[in-house]
Amino acid sequence: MITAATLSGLTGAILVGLGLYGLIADPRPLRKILAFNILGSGVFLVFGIIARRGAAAGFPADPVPQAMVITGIVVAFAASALAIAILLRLVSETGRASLRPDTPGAAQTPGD
Amino acid sequence: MNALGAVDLGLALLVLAIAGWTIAAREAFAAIVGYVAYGLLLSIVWARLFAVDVAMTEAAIGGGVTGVLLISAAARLRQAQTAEDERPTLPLRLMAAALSALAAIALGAVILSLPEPGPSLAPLAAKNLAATGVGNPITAVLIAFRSFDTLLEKVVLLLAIIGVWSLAPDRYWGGAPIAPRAARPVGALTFLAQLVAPIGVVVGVHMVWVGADEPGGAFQGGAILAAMWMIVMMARLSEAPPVGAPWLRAALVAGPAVFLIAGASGAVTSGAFFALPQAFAKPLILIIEAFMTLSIAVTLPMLVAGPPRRAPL
Amino acid sequence: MPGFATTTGGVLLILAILLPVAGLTASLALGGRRAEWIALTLAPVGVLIALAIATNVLASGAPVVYIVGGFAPPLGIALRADGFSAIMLLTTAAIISAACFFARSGFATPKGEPEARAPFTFWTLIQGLFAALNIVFLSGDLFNLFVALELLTFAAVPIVCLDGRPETLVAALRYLLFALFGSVFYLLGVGLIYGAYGTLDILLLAARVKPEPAVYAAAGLMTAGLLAKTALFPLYLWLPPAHANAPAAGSAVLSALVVKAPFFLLVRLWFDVLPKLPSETAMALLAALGSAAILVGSVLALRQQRLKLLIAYSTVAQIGYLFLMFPLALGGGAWSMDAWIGGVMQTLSHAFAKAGMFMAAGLAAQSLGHDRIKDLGGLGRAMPMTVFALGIGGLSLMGLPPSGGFAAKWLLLTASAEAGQWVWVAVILAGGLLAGGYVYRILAPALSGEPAALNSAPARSREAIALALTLVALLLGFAPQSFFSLIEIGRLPVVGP
Amino acid sequence: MSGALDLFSIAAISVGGFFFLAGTVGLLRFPDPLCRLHALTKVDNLGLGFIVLGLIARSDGVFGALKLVAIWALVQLAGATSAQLIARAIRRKEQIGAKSAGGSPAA
Amino acid sequence: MTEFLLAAAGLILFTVAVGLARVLRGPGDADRLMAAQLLGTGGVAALLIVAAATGARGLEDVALGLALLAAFASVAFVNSGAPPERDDAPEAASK
Repeated sequence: MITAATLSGLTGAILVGLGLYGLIADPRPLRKILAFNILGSGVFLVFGIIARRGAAAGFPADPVPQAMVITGIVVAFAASALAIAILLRLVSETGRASLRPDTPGAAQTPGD
Repeated sequence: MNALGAVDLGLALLVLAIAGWTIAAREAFAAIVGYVAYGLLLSIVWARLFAVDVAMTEAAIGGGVTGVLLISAAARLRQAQTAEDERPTLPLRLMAAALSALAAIALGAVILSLPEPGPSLAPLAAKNLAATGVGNPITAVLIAFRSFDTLLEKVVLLLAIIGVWSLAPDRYWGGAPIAPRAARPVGALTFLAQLVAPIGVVVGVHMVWVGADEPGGAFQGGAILAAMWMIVMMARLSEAPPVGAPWLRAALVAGPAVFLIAGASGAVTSGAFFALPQAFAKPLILIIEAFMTLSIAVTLPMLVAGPPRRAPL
Repeated sequence: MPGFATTTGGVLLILAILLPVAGLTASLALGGRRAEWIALTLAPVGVLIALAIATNVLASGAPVVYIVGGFAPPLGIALRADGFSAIMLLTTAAIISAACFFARSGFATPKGEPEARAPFTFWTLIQGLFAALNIVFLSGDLFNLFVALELLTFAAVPIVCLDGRPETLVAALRYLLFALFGSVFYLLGVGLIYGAYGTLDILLLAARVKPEPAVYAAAGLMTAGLLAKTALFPLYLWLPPAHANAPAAGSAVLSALVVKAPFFLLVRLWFDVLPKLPSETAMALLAALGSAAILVGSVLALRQQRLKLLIAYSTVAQIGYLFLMFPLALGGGAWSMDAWIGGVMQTLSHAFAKAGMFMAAGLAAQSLGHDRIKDLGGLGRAMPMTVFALGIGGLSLMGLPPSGGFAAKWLLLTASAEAGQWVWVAVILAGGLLAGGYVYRILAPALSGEPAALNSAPARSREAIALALTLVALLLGFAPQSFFSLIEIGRLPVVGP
Repeated sequence: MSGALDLFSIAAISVGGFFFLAGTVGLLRFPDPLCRLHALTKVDNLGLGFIVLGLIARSDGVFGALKLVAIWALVQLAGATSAQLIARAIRRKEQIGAKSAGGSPAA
Repeated sequence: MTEFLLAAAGLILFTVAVGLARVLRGPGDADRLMAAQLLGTGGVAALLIVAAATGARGLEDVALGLALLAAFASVAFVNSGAPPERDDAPEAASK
């Protein structure tokens, strides 16, 4: 019998696969950030099923992994915000949204 | 299979379909609409996993705030030359697909192999709940048992905001960001913001207040408040403050600072950093939550607003 | 069950973390000149705390423990400092302090001036790095370590693109994506471990872990994630542009310390959490990747045209050595202690040597206005102290006596020979020769020719800081016995599967 | 007593469900965007409205009922606003399209 | 009764899921947006029904949150249709 929790766990596993594919195969930075978010939510769902299986002591789920997911969601959002800020600056400097490291012109010497 | 099982199965398939769409869609906007719908569905899944606190967080942050962040980024990227031409070759994509499929299958198999019922800290959490004076075990984990994690996670948000700001050109430092907003004031939008924002503030504060005993808490309430500030800015009823504004800085650090002070006072009163004296545990937790809510409500919209884009006045 | 009460000196552990956290918070709130002063005050205090922790560990001969919030694991979080932690804390505090004082002239906010972007970012984030590194070395909880890794990423990435040039932005974005990918994989592994055992405390796990599917999967995921973050071959592509483009003080901290944090966690994972897992194949694989990193990194370093890029590629190679310790130290053979000390010694000597070399390279670049290797002629006459620092650091990278790098590589070499694993012997020797090649490529032009014309003379104090760091790498070769006993404290007895 | 209430709930929720169905069909089948938008607003006010009505009959206490009504009202507000905004966006796009095609802007 | 409620929730979810075909088909962003909006309303409805059926605490609050944020994405989308604002744009446009 597949329970709701197991189902979500398997959903999480497939989401991890989907996110991983997007992260590897899509060159567009914004889409990589999206894929990272999908990958992350898949991982959180795995925590969700683990919490649900830990239902005990009158709690419908183990609160510890659930609290970790809340922490994780906030951190993932902050990561997306930082990545997008870098991306937008890159676009405003070069007009290109690309991770290709080819540098236009000779690299200058960085000062410090 | 009963009706509930059918709902769950349908939900799972739906989540997967929309996630697949988000990854596969050609256009960025199409993918992001998919992602917003995905966040929404996910919060229903979380509700079904008896994780109401997570569902609230996911609804507000996963779908809502992240959605706005992505949408406004996509709008600003429209003019940019994309990396479309760098699309990897078919064999490479097939290899990536095979790798991802393998990872998903292996992970699925491992998840099925986990013990059922699983090991759990729920009994231990239940036993120690009394010491915290709160009734919501998630709040107890976040603010008492693993408060150290929670403090550090607030510091992550601070570092993120410093990082985002650091991407401004030098001449704009001290100036204000431009939050995503309408090109000019629109009647309908103004009306919506004026009506929804006060209700949202009440709901957000309510979520924090009941969060001690019922589902809810600083993150959920703070995220709702953040969303309300964003709606107000979208309607052009308010503007993002300059990054040097003292009140802004104070609001950003209020949560971690109060948390740190409370943690340090625990060392004096209860013999360990972050220990809460049993008699005052609940009021202390509420105070910490209140300041954390403030910080979250200010930090999230500022992260969405991005680096300063105007010269200081 | 050992270690579930706060020990004497335990409070130092939480102070080591909370002081930089408080400093960062205050710096963000107050801004400007005050951020700089807070950072410059708290970094040396951090050195004192690290010294006190090391003294405590050495005096008691056992790990120092602190239970955060009075809730013992598995519900709460414990901080734990063994000998390796203590020595890493000390290294971190010393290098962060050096970087802060080195960065003073570049990131000063003159009196009366308004807050500026780069100084504000640098002074706040360096404290963020300090806090994050200390948590990595102290925390005994796998999820807490996840948050620490995220802190590290968020503090390190903006430093890479502090000057906002397009290539630094690309480097920063690639770095961020790699790091996030690494964190998510690590987190997934953490979830599986929790699902199997219901705790994330390292000591509790060490007692409970059994070889079973969830553990194998978790070990694989966490290792892959951490390898991406530590830039081991073949996941090193993000590192050279990121490290070469940051400001010198930032490069020093990134190369010396930040990539060591995930390595440290790999050691924790395999030596403390999973020692019961049959892992010979996995360990051989790690060492094979390490060997590839040594060879590929060194060859790429040999081909670089820019000094900072060469030093960055040398980091790729030197990280490789760290992974040779896995198959050697984790076997319980007679040579395992040699390999362990060799690995720790490599971590330390590379940290000091590389920090000093990046600072020296930054000084050279600033004074010359470029860092093209072929145009370094006459640098030795013009900036002798800087070139001396590059030379001493290079000595340690090559593994020539009497440096710390020599001690490290010699110990790894003898351990490999004793274990009969001759492949690693060959790799270590080849790596030494290649390192000799790239260090020669720096020194040969630098030491030839008439004194170079400088745009600006370097500050003596900054040259002295760079030189002092590389001298520490050298002096590690003369480390006293108490140093070695410190490294061994708290090492869990290795048991066969 | 409870039987009658249950019956009422079932009826109201069924009607609400029907509106959801009708709205979805409209969204999929109607030829132009503005018609689809019209179908969508029907779901928001009638579909959710009847469901909330059906659930109020089962809710315990005034507070629970009020909460349900508040949720319905919020969705109304959001739906009406976004419908108006989307309609404006569609019209703007049509105008731009008409201009670029060389024709006169649609009234 | 519980069975009926759950069936109704499932049916509504299924219905709006079919509506999601509009996200896939488009053709315009506005159409995609409408489908997402429909999903939001359907989600609120389904959550409320499941809350009534299972008596789980707090689900109404999730629905309340979703209702509060219902217009959020649409507003951002419509706003983003306008040309992006230049950095350092003059203040004249606001207020």
